[in-house]
Amino acid sequence: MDVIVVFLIICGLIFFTGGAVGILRFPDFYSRLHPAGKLDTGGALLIMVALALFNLHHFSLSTLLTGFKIILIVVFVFLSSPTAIHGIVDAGVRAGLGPWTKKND
Amino acid sequence: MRILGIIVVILTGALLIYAMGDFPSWADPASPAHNHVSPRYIEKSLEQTSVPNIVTAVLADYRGYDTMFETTVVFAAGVVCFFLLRIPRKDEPTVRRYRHTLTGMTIRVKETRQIPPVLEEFERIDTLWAPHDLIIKTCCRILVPFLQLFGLYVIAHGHHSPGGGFQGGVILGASMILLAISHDLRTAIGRMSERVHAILCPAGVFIYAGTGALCMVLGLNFLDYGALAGILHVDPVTARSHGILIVEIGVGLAVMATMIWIYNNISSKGKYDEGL
Amino acid sequence: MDTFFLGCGLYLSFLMVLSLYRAVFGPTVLDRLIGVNAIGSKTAVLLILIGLIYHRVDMFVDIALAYAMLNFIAVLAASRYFQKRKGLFGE
Amino acid sequence: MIWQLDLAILTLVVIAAIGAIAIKDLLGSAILFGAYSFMMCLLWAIMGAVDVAFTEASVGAGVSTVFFVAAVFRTTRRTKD
Amino acid sequence: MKAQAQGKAIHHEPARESDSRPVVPSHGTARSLLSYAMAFFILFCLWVILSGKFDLFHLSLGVISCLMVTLFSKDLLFPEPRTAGSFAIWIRFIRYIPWLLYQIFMANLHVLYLVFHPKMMDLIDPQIFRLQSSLKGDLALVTFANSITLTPGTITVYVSIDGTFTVHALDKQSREGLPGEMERRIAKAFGEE
Repeated sequence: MDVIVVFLIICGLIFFTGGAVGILRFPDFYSRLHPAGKLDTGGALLIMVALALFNLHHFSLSTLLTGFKIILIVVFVFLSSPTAIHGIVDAGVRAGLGPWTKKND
Repeated sequence: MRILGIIVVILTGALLIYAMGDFPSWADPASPAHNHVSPRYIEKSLEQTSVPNIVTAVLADYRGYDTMFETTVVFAAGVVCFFLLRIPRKDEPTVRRYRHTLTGMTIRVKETRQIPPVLEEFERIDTLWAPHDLIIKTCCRILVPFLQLFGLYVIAHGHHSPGGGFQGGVILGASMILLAISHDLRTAIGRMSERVHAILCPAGVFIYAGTGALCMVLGLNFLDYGALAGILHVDPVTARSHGILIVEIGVGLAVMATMIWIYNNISSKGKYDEGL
Repeated sequence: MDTFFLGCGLYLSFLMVLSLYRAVFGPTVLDRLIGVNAIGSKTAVLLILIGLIYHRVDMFVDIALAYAMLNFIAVLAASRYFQKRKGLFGE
Repeated sequence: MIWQLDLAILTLVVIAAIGAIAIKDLLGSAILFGAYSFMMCLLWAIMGAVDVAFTEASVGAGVSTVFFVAAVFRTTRRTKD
Repeated sequence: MKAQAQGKAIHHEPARESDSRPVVPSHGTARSLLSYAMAFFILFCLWVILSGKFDLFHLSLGVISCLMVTLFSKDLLFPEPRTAGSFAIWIRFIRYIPWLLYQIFMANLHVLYLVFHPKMMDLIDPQIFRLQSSLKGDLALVTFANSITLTPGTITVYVSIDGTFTVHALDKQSREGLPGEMERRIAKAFGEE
């Protein structure tokens, strides 16, 4: 059980690392949104699931409900994160920010 | 001038860090803060009020006056925003914009004396053009009821978990603000009009103060909820717990209404027509 | 296991520094917004980790839930600003 | 009290606060103030003051940033400094 | 070309647009009651998960809160009463989720590879392109848009009313994957085949 939890958490941390490094490395605003939108969501999913599993060690009704609450956080993150990313990218387009392409490099 | 400022800041910081050495260390049982009333709260609050969360018991019962005037301060903030910003005279903008919902085209209506009739296919949009954003509208529409339920949960469970009137009220207010941001301000005002939230705000303060006054009428001190035992038909300890819940509901109403009031006034410059 | 969680928390706060770099030095305001959004998603995880270290998850999970919802509102409001006022390079 | 995590978060609080002051653009400053508020919430949570952390999370992260952005939206964005 | 597509959309649109408009007063009382009950049921499940206390006092508080929220904002949850009753959509939507999770995992690996690649600048080729989707309902369109945002190197920039998606793609490989299987699966989940 612990092995699964540790494995999932380490995977999630790798995803988070990718998100943070990607935000620093990518050339323009639009491509920075890709790691921020995807890798952070995926990392949050993996770590939350792992913590919910770890929480079930002492199995009882209250820990089960707490696990459900953690899963609920994941659901809300999955609903709100793409929407926030979409809002930011739409704002960028409306504000007139040109995307970085290979040609004008 | 800048260098002088930096020197003053560094000197003050050094003084503060020097003074920090005299602090008692963290969680020191001998420090003054842990010696006067804290042990009494920790030992007695569960048997006197039957509230597991000591912070809530202290906030709403032992220090009831404090919280009541905090609520009054929040209420005052709302009233101040209202009096500073609200423009009661209705001056209609000369240009109105409508969107045809089937095709997404926008129409400008200029300088008309009479307001065009409300049509099914047209919806009014703000003068600063905002796109018809399907994703944001749909997601926020689904999220708002859950946010409201969560706010009510936080208010109702102030006894057992962190939270209470202030936090729950802010979350409830945030749900209406989310509606105003994702759709537009007119939708949110149509759901909860200015009159409603202007009444709810003093009503929350009134519930708080009225509960205290009721206790006084029933023969005990102001805000001594044990007096409610006769009305609620429970023993005094449970009555104190219920009294705390009633007070928290009052705080929640006042904070929610104030948040919506301030947001509407700031974002529409007091005109209540177009928001952020 | 607590030590492992503590290490995870420290690592997450290190990643927050990287995101904060983008938030402080970002060329445009929207880059700052991305940085703050990334910090917000890490904060919710970190709160639950702290809860597990203190063995009181049931308390901290409420805060994390409130966080996941409210962070979203702030980001949405800031992006709404740009949809209405188009000046991006206002600095 | 976990002093390692406490120290790390405290450093972040200082960085975010200095950044929020140093930026000339008022909108960016408001956004960074939101990040500062995240860090303060974490700091309260580490100290064990759960109620204060909840208040900071709900007021600081969500609503106050929205108020700042709305105020900037209705006034001007440049500082005269 | 685009105007033509829009015109085509307009011609066969009014029939479906008029019943998927946001707030339309419903006349079928039974449908409306069913959607109220459904909203109340979902909210009460959420309350039980959140609360975790099963004594009478807290449950009655929960009933009162859920009734308040249901009366205040039921039309936000189910703008058209029809969707509340169709359990088939719920079940098919739940069956869509595991596939989506798998896709998200693969997408994350792909972006991770790009992020840590030393010659990242040569690999990526960001472009904005459009695609025409045949999905109809609002919820289906939003689900498709959010799935696009969550999966390989693509972000939805804008969705127009007639189902034209503007998508920002990170590289060539992710551009080719769309619309493809995802749209088919979503159409199946929402019963729009």
